[in-house]
Amino acid sequence: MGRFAALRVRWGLLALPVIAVLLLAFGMPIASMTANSLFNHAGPGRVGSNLTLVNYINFATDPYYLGILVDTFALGFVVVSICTVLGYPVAYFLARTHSRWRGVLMFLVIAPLLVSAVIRNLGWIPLLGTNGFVNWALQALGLTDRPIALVNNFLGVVIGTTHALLPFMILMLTTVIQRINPQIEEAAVNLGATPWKNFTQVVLPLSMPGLIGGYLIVFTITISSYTTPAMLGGHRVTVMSTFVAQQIRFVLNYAFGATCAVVLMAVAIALTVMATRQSERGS
Amino acid sequence: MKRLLLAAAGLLSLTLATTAGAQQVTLRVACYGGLFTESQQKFGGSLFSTRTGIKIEWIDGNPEDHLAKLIASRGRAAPFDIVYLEESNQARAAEAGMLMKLDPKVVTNLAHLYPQAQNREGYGPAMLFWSVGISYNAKVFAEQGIPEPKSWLDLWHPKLERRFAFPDIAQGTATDLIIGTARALGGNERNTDAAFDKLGQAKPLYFYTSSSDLRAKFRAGDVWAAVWNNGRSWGMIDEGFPLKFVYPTEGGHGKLSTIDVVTGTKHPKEAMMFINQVLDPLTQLGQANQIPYGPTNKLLAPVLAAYPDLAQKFPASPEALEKLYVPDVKAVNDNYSKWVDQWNRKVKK
Amino acid sequence: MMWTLLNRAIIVFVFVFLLLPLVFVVVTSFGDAAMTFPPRSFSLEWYGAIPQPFITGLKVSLIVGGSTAFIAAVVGTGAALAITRGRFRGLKILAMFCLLPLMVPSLVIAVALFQFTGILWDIARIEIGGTLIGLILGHTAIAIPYVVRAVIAGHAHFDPTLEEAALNLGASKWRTLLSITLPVLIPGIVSGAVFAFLVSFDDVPIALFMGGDEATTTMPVKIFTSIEYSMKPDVMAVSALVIYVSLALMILLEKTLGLERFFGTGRA
Amino acid sequence: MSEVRLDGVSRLYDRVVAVDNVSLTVAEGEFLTLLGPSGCGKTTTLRMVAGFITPSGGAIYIKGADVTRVPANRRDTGMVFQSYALFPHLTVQDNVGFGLKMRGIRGSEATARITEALRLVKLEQLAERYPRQLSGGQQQRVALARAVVIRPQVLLMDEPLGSLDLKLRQELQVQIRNVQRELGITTIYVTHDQGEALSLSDRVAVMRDGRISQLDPPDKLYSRPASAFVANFVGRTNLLPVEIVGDGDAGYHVKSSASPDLTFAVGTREGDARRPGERCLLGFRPESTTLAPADGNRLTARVDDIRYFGAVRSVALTTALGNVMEIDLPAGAAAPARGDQVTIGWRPADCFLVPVDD
Repeated sequence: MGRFAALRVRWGLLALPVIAVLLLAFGMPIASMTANSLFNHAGPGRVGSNLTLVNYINFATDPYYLGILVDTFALGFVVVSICTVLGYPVAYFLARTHSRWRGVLMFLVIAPLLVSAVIRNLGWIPLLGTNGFVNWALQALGLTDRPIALVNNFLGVVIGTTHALLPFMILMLTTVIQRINPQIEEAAVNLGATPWKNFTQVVLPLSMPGLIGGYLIVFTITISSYTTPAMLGGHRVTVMSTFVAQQIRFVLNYAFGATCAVVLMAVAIALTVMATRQSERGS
Repeated sequence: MKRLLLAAAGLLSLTLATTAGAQQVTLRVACYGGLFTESQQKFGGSLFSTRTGIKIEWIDGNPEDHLAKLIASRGRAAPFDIVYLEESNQARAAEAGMLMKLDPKVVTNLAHLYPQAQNREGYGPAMLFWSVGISYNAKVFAEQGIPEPKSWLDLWHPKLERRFAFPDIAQGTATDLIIGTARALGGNERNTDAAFDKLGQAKPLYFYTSSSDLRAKFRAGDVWAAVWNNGRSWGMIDEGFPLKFVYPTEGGHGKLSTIDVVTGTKHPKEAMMFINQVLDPLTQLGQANQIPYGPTNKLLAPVLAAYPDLAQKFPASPEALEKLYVPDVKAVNDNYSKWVDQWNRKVKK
Repeated sequence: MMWTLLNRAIIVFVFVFLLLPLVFVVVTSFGDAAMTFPPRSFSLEWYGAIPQPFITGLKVSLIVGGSTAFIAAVVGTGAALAITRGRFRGLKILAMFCLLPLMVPSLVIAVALFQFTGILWDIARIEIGGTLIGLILGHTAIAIPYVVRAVIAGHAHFDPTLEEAALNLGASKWRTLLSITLPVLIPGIVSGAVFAFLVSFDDVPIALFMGGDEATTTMPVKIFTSIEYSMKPDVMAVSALVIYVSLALMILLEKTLGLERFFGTGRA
Repeated sequence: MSEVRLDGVSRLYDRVVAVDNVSLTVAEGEFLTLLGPSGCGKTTTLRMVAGFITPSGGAIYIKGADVTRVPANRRDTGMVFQSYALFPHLTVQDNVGFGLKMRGIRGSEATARITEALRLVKLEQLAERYPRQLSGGQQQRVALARAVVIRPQVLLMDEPLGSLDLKLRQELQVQIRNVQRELGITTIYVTHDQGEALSLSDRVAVMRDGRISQLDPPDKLYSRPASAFVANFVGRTNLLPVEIVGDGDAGYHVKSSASPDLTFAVGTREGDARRPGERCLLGFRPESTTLAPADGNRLTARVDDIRYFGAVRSVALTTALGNVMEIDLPAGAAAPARGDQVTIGWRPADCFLVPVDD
């Protein structure tokens, strides 16, 4: 850390603006919401004045609520896994290619981010419908003989979320793979490693730190995403964010909505801390 | 002659005064959005602005979100001056003290509304009537040999599995589905356990929140039937789509859309003037012609009688309204959070 | 061989997958109905018929997105420098705090922030709900993590001797910071700012709660609320317009500065 | 039987020729160096042997088998990279053992071979370390051990000492040569450092613009370069434009092109026969030149500058013919002063003729 000692600046002071903005726009609001979770529900839109843990006890003792948490994490893991499997070859290609189309392809990767999530999901709904384009294409290719339920269920949420987060994963992985000296891979191949072995024994372990970073960002965004589960799940899929939205927007149970939000937040933070520790230990 | 001149001068100065004074006044109106906001502006807002010089700004959103905002703001600084709600959210907003009672001297059109449209406690009235029933694709039903739906329970027909849509619990229409099912099974608003068991066995394609999305699914052939409202159904029928909108034998549901002044507004009088405009026969007729929801101003009855093609699309008279079942809003609100919970656990899966 | 083929298949699939909804938006913007693909007939009429509120919404989105990107870039860069170079207690907590908004659903932030504006009003008579400032503040909170991450990543290869050289040549520390340190960090800052803009441009929940009148209704919110009642290809036309503009902007950036540095993945 | 044979191998990049019709043969146990300036195609040639680049034309044989289309991981070559290319996530012994693992060699045999390879490069005690804990020289020794432990048919080295300092480079040269001799392993070595090429190799192929200019043992390359390019690239050379006058048993007689009165004797007949009247370049090395010679070829010159190098003094001169030249004098000998007029000379046996055309 002393590497930048030459410039005698009190770096800590530069953090003051960010602390101010985040406290005002995030820290204090979340804190007051967390406080809400510790009081009883006193009717629509009213938080009571009795300090209690009853909201947390309700959450922890009801298999239904715990099930939502489990489903949320299942969604996170599925999306992260698909993003990795699909994103890795693309990231590897982008990191290693010398094609002059690389810039264009890079742009195509982030292009979906330029379209509002609302529009993207609107685009998916008819594409994935029973009589939609994708089902038509699958049947024309002879891959299936009857329409597959691609939307209005868990699968639809997975497709939409994967689509939204794949660009993040690809960008992250491309950065990491680029930092791996290509000669290291050549050395492995030269020593007899097949492409698969080269991947599993050399490239993958070396991209691990970045992969963990990408995992975290995709995972946390997935478990907290709202628009896509709401639009592509056909309101059949309940994840923590849609449940929180329902409690706060429709049931107007601020106390319990806050409780669920705090639980989600706490678990996400705990996971991040664990993963960061793990990757620090690994390197 | 002198008196006439004086009166004219007084009227002129009054007009000038309102116009000059109104330069600063902008009313923020929370409405439903899209085509509905467009027609409210076209037939109400622009007329109102021309007459009074008061500017209208539309804030679009679901009634549920408007209510959430109202409740969250708790009257500190009103997020908007006027709000379009549904009967059930109106009751909740009123209970929370977020709505103002109207002054019949300003909202003179209140006197011309059907009694069903009046609010007993003096809050905003219903600005239109609409109804909930079953919409289905008659062409596909005939091809597939599915009998025309007569009861709410006919949506459970095996051939309709994954081919029909239910409203999501976030939609006001979902409460009609719950109550309708309960009544078909011998229950009512306060006795819905059997209905939830039955709803839990249903296999809908999905639960919709957006009417536009449902429309598209009807068009694409993904959805063959849905519990839907009259206005949007007739919109499709008028386009030539082979849709039919029917009331089940247990009775279609009558529904009210309300308009209110928000507590804490800086311009209560102007807001009430605007509501008066919305209740104006001209505005109501324009609205009914654009999206077929029923006017609540009884002065329009003779006009509608002259246009039966239009009048058939909505409850156009108290008699028509009386044929519909109007659920007890208090029971709905009392049970709402319990229903959401049961819906989550039993229906949504 | 199988491996190579599978790889290529995945790459092609990913690009098709990523672009399909975009193609859908562009194609249907010329079509006859918003939710039919492929359309049965084509026309340009929807581009002429984009309703004024969408255009206003687009302007609001650009103002909010631009301001968010700017503020987030400024305060985020400061935070990143403090995290990478500072030596003080609570450094790790600061780093965690800066990334925290990523882990909280933006809907939760939206509701919390909206409720908090009431408290702020009670305490200080400051009204930020329903104002542009409130909206920008909310978006800045969710955009800061992206800037901090990008700048920290860009800082990883910073050569401290550059600054030593500048000081050695007689530059003051502030001069060095402005004319050496920041320019070297620019790619990271810009890529962070681009992400910040995208985050703001894409957000619905915060804009829904913090927005109020026309001047604070962003385009996504306008679209989100209008589709309940109507879904015409004009929604697609305005979205397609956004795609064209960003495409043109990206091509311009590529021609002038090179695109790669903006994604923080440029080759060494 | 030859270990490695390149038969008319070419490689194009976007229609630019990087390697142009290169043919060469490396004998079993031979240490062959590809030497040339950057961009001459030497690394491309080596990487084609390794299989990282597919030739655009021609064929490559290892032990008589055509491997032109064989993927790199099945070629059985061991490569040492300039950047070391050690696996940063593996320890020294796991790095060395990587190739064995790929070949399914495990257990005690693998352990024994890893130990043996590390002993060969004198790094047994560092087996548990990670590459980042090693110095550059140690890392390159690990890379060498990693390449030889699999007992490849060919050892390929791509400027392995390029990023090391001079002293370390010299130490490692000795170590590389020792390991190569001890294992008798056929080696192709790429470098741009002529000293390294001459001291290590059995034969050196000098490359230029994608072609082999000359392929000879180091002593022959140095004393009888085949072209002005080789003469200049391998060591320092003084060149004079000359014309063949006569052709005798002992060699040629030539006259200066600039001053026909000046004639020189060249005591070599190697290469193509040269006819009288043919123009070529007369070359001689700075260190084969003396001051005030008793006999042999002579030339008068003015001293421009003198530099001291310890073992020798290097004297820069302008000759009567106008050429700028350089000669080395033993440090102990009497040194001329700047501006002096001197006569320099060299023996006919110490000079050579190269064509003018390049």
